[in-house]
Amino acid sequence: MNAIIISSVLGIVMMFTSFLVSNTKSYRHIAVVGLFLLLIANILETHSIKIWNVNTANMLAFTRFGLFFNSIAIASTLIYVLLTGKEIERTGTHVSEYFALIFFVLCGIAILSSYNNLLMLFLGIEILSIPLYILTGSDKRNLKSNEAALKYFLMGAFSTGLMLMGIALMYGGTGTFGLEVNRTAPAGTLYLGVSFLEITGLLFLMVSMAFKVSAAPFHFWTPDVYDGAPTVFTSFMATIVKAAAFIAFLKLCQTRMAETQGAIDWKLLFSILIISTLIFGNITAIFQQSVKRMLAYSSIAQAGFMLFALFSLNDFAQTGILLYTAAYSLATIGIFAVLVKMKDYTFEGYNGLAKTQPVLAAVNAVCLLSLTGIPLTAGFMAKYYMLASVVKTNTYTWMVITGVVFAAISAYYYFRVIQAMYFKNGEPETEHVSGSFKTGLVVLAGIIILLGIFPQVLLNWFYF
Amino acid sequence: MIAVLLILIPTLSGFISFFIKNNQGAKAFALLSSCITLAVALMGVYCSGNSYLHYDAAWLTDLGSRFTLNLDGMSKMLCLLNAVSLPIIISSTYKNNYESSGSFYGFMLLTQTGMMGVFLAADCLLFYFFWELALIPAYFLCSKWGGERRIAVTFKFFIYTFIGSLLMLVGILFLYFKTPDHSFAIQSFYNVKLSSGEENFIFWLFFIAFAIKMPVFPFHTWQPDTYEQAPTSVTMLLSGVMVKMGLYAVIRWLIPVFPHAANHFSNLIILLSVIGMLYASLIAIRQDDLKRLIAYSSIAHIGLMCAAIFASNKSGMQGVMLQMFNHGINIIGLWIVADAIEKQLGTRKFSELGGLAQRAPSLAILLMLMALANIALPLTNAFIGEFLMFSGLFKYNIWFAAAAGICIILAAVYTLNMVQKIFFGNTAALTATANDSSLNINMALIILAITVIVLGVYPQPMLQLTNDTVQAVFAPNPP
Amino acid sequence: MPIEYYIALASALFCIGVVGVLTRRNAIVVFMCIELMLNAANLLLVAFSKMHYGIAISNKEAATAAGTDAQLFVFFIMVVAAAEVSVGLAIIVMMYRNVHSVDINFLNRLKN
Amino acid sequence: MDTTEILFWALSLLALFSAIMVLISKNPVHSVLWLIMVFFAITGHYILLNAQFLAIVNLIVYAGAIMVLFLFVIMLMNLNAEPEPKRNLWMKFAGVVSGGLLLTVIVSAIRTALGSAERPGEIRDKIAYMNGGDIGLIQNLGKVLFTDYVVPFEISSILFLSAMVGAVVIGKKEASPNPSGGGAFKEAS
Amino acid sequence: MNLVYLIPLFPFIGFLVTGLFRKQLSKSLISIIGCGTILVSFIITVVLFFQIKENGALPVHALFPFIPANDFKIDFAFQADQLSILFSLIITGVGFLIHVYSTAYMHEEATAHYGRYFSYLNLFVFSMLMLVLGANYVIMFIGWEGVGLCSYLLIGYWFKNDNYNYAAKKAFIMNRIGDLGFLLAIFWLLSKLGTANFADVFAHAKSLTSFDITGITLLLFLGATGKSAQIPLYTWLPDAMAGPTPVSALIHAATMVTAGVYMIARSNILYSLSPIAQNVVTAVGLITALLAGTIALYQNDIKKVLAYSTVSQLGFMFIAMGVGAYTTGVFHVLTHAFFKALLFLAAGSVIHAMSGEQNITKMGGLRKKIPTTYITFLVGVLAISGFPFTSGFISKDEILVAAYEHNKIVFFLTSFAAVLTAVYMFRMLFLTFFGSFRGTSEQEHHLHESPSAIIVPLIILAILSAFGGFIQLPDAFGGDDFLNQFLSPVVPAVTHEDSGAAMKEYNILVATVIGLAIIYFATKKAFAVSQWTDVYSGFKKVIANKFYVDELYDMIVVKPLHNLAGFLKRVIERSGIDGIVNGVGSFIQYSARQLRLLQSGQIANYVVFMVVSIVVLFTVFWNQTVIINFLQKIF
Repeated sequence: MNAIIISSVLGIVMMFTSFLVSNTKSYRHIAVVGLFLLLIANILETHSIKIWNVNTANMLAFTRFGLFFNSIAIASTLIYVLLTGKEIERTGTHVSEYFALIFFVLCGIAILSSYNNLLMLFLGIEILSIPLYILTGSDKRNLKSNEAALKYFLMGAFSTGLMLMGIALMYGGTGTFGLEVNRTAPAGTLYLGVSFLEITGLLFLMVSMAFKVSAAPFHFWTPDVYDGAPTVFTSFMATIVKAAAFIAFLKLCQTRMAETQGAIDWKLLFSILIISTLIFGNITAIFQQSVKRMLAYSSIAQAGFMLFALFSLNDFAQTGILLYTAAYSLATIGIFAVLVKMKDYTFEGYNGLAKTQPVLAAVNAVCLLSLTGIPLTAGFMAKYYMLASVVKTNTYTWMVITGVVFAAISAYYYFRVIQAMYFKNGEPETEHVSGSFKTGLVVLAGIIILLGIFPQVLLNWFYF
Repeated sequence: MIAVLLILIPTLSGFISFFIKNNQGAKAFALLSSCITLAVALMGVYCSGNSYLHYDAAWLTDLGSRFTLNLDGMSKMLCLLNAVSLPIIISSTYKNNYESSGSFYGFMLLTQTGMMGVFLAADCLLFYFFWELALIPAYFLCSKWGGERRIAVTFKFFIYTFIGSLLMLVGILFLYFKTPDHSFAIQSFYNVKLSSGEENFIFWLFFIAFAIKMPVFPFHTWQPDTYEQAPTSVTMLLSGVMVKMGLYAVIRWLIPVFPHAANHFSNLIILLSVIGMLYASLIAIRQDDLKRLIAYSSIAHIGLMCAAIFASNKSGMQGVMLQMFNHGINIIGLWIVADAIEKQLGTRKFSELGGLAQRAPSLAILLMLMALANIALPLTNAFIGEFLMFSGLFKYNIWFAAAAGICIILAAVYTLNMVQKIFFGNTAALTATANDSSLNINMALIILAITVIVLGVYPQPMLQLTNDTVQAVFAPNPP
Repeated sequence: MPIEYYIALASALFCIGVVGVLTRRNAIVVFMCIELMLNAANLLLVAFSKMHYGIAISNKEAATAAGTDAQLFVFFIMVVAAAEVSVGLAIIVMMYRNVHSVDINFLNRLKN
Repeated sequence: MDTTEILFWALSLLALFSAIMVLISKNPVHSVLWLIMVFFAITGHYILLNAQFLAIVNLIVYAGAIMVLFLFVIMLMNLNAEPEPKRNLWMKFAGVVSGGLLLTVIVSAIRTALGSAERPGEIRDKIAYMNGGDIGLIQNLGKVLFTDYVVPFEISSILFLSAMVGAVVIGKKEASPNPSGGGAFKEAS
Repeated sequence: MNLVYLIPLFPFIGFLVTGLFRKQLSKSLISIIGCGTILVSFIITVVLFFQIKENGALPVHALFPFIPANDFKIDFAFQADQLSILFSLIITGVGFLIHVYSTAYMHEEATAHYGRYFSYLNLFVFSMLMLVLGANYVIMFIGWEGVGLCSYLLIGYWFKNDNYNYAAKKAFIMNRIGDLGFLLAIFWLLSKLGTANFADVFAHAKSLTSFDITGITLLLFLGATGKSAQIPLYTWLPDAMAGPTPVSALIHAATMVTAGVYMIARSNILYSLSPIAQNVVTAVGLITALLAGTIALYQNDIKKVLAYSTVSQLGFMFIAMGVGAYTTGVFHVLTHAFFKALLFLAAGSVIHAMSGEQNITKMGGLRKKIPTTYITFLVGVLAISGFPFTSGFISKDEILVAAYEHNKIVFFLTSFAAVLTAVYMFRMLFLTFFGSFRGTSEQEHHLHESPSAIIVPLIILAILSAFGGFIQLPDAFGGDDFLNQFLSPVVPAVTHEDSGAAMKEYNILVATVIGLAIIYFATKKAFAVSQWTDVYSGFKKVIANKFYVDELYDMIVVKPLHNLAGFLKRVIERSGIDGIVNGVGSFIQYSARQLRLLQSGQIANYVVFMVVSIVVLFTVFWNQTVIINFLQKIF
């Protein structure tokens, strides 16, 4: 609850700073301080120190897992703001509002990580989405930004419709919005022991969540929106927000879906989602000319891997998805942080970056290697957990093998950037790169490698 | 202690090397550090005792993995090969100036680390880590300092091996969940009980990874291109040491873990290997490019080693062990010559060479020696290895041995072709003004040549060194 | 009324909304169709609310609150819809300002 | 057929008809009006179901506020004069077919949930309680809303806040043109 | 004290010193080292020879374990017994003479090349000694391959000439084919008996099945055909004449090519157990003797004639081996070493005198110009033709007797081959030394007798050729059958079944005298200089072109392999395997291009996809059991 309240308060504070503080530069610092406080508050709650004692009437259930994910999300946001805060200021005139919206998104994330009721899921998703519609369209003069915002909004609203239909049907089947359903007293003759309306509703809900996590074939919005949105916000959307959607989806899978597994083979449906996501994400990414758009497809491809956790739903999945979200978010934030400094977003724009900006190139390479899943980077451990979770179920081996084949294919487009940076010659144009930015990047790379070598640091030390 | 040092020294010096801006300094530093590694490896060969050869530390304990290193005979031998090759490579290419040497030698040392780790790891996950880590610096080396088509070619190499190793990862995970104590320790893997269906399936997941690395026909197509395009010193490292990773892994991880599957598929694999040998030898005959010829020759030799492993008898296995070392030495020698020629004359085409023996007699003699080792002439090291391997293969099946034996003839054909076209005959336009090889190249080649002869006459130390591994592989219950 | 009638009605409205999204090009109309979908869900929720209420009544649970939550959910849906409309219309207006069109196909720079 | 049933059918038909008219009206203003008709019909259903509070809210918020906002925007843009460009026929066909498929799927789901007479499904003979039932009254809802549902209620305020901020950010005219011309945004190709 | 390892050691030292310091040492020093080491070996060999003669074979001397494998142990061991010491004597003795000869013959080479030449030659002697002194098949194989290498190096000694290089390569590769057989035989032995030591193998030979024995012996014989230039692997030897003439004398006449004979003599116990192999050996030897003899009739290159003559004579030896007269075969090796070395060296002297001209049609009348050479050459010709009581007569006579006792047909064919020998040798003699000089005036002007370093070895060899046969003079002529007795501990002595043997010997003696007389006159007429034409036609053309065997091999082995290799390289590798690999890559790229078209940028399309996907998901759900069963079936 700490995170929800403080993040919303911080959002309001940021709204008012625009009136109170005239220097736009200081917004970033305020936001950083706020995020830092938020992180501390959340960690405190992880350690059972609650600032507010709110009776949520079982609407929210603050589990260690959820709170821990909050920490990851907040910490990632902190790193994100530290690295790309300056770029946020350059997006438009409403700088403090952007920060406010980011805090509202964090509030939504905090809700999603701890919801225990479909109503909270719905609200969380909406609180998450609405600020993003705006951030997507925040570059108002830019037609691409406009288009992206419109597409995102319309399709997001459409998926909300699907979600509501699903929730309604689920309610019809079970008579409750809570995730915990008393299944001992069946009403009427059930379909294989489970309410059929609930299954139908869950299917709709699954589609809607698949849309949010951009799992194919519900991913179509992702490339366009990520491409059109201002790059700084793409970075935010593609990482932290997507991770939160996954955590929400995971919870749904662990409760309602796992309980109805007897009547409907969710694993089969998920395997379809996974395979198509891997295919669409990886294959389509290959042909992209713009790194930004490639990263959008890459986020789809990575989602394919994260879906493994939702497929297998065991202890490896649970810890793994935390590691995956952290690894994926950090790496992608790093790549976007470098991307926003580039003047040309095409692969050719990166030609020869290693010569002119060795630090940027090196960190970018580490991030890309992590996304590819090379050992000693966090990305490997993340992929390792995902694969292990599926292997542990001892079924759907073909899916694992398909997965690793696509992981190898993903190297194709990630390594294109590395090839451009290191092996090709060119004069890449970059914005001014400050020393502190470089330091930040190096720290980021350090964290990625640290997590790759000692994933326990994240999973044990921070967790407990 | 020694086990850790073998990994630590190249790692640290590799990272330090990145920050050395001075080209000469980087070279000297890399040479120094590789010599220290060599000294440590030699100590490892002569040391015994668990405290020196075994290292164990908690690492990913939650996952059931530990940082366990172990040096047994085969590891010692391959670590020695790894440690020997780098100083030789660096010294033989000492005159080559690479752009940003610091990074170049840093990557070289890191590659060495990765390969050391593969040879030392006694924990499957750790093994996998190093397996991949050896690849990444090699990728950078080839792509940055390689030939004209380097980017595409190296990427093919990368993706090829990457797919293989990811498949292996799946296999490792499968095995992990089958281990009784959920551990990646080698011992647990040896104890794993599988149904025959599972065993056959996982066997292939592993084998494909190793087959790509070795490479075994038909997974070999990355190799000639990569060897051709990579800078020669990297090619030496790749062909001299890195391909041994595949063979090593088969002996260490595949045969003991999947004895039944290995037995079951041995016919098929040996058949593939033998086909590959003949195939590569025939193609080598038609090569006009020195580097490609050596590459195909290497495929043929590796094919024999692979076949001998799966012949699964002791003499064959001993031969493989010995030959792993010998092949490394010999092929590095050949590459040194290739590099000397290419650096001086700017071509590797036989059609543009000829008569070099008149201009570069010492190079000619040393190449001749290496070429003879390449065709396994008696009293060169390769003879012993091939003799043992063939005898093993013969015991397995006469016809495979006979078919593989044809490669002995074909090897003579292409190797002598090469010698003749480069060194004999009249000088061509390019070679008319060539100079003899420089001192550092000669020194490196002479060291290799002495090794070739000494091991060819007196292979006993090497055979004894690896004997414990051979015995262990064929023990009724693997160690 | 039998609940299946309500489900059928809601589904029909929902599908009409979907078809609208699929066939119309005017962003505002598309958005209206989405609102139609939301309303279908609302109607369904209220019907289910009364269904569960009825079940509770027939189970002789005198002062039951069964079904209240669904009606409140509908309330929240309306809240969210209102918020969404404000943002959505703002986005549409922004687009109209830039391109003087609300055709969703007019802007088609982001593809492939 | 009692009054309730007649009303039900009448309202249902009205809702469906109006919904279809929303779809096929060329003029967006007409669409809005037809949508308001749908909302009225649905409000009628709410009343039939004795969900008084929702009926009122639906009328005021949806039919009143929201639709007026739509109308306002349409008027603002002066869209009513402008005929909508034709979407190509194939697309229309695909839309209708896929919408129809979706409907078929849902209907078949209902049929399964209904089951057959011999093996009755979960919703066979389940009815929406029409006459009476006071859960839809404001007092009941309010009680629950401010006890159990107070957290979501408060949280929805954040939603409104963000929507408000958003509307401001999006809707407000740029005070000065962005100096860097959309700094963080570059053309990709 | 067992000094046997010293025998190969000295040539090896000589190889190292002359090889490594070839640029630093002067020519005379190289000569001294090169010849001296061989001389030392020769002396040791002689000492050992007498030791062995007195005390029997020396014990096997293992220096160190060579290949201590788990399944078998192979020692680096030497064995000096009667057979090997006899061969060592030939090798070091004849070798020494040829070394001495070379100092003069190669004197015009540059110092570095001169040193290279002697190092190769020493290496050859070393390898050859390894071959004969090895106590097991593996050590023998070391020598076996080693001599092949030296042969390669020496044939291609003048490496600037590409034809020579091809000849060298051909020799090596042909040898390798044989070596493969040898190697497989060793593996066979190892796998069946677990040992390759001669002593152990022969002791346990009886325990092998007849299939194994036949297989092993045939494979060994394949090795022998390669090394000893028998059908089908004989074509390299005539080409090998590209090397310097002393090399031809030493390697391609006196020693290396007899390695196959040595090997069979060494393995006589195995061969005796396999009648099939023996018959094969006989047949191959016979056909080779006839074929090579026929080809030699129409060769014009003096060395080529000698080369085919060598092939033919080797055939004789194999006939002897095949019919079980091992000692006789070995004896013919000995005498052949003398007279063939003599002939080659004398031919070398002729070539030297003719300033490098090798075509006998361009010679003639040299009898007067280089008399010493002529006389020694004549001795050689008489010996090889079997002039009574020369060494050649005695050894061939024994072969014929053995053949007669074995099979009459073999005898007659062998006799015919012997006749052929006499014919082509006389032809060469006439063309070279009789008639008038047909070369250029420049050559004529340059004609001179060779220096003493050439002449002395010639004379020594001539004496040996003439009288060397007496060590094994048959009883019938009052000999003491020395060699037969000497070798009997290793090789079963040739015993004649009946008392009629002496009668046969006399018959052969008479027949030989008459035959040679006829041949002499017939040849003189048939190959008179006036009759000679440059262009042959009809069957002669076929013979002159060596029965087109090289072309045949080229057509059925080399070309197809070459084409196959090209096909593999161009089609299978590039389009096939790599094509598949790259094809997968291209397919992915292609699908990338197609898939991205789905991303049309239109919301309605996206939503259609979503809705259809929902329907699909529902369909999957309805049919989940079917799909799962299907999946389980295929995976």
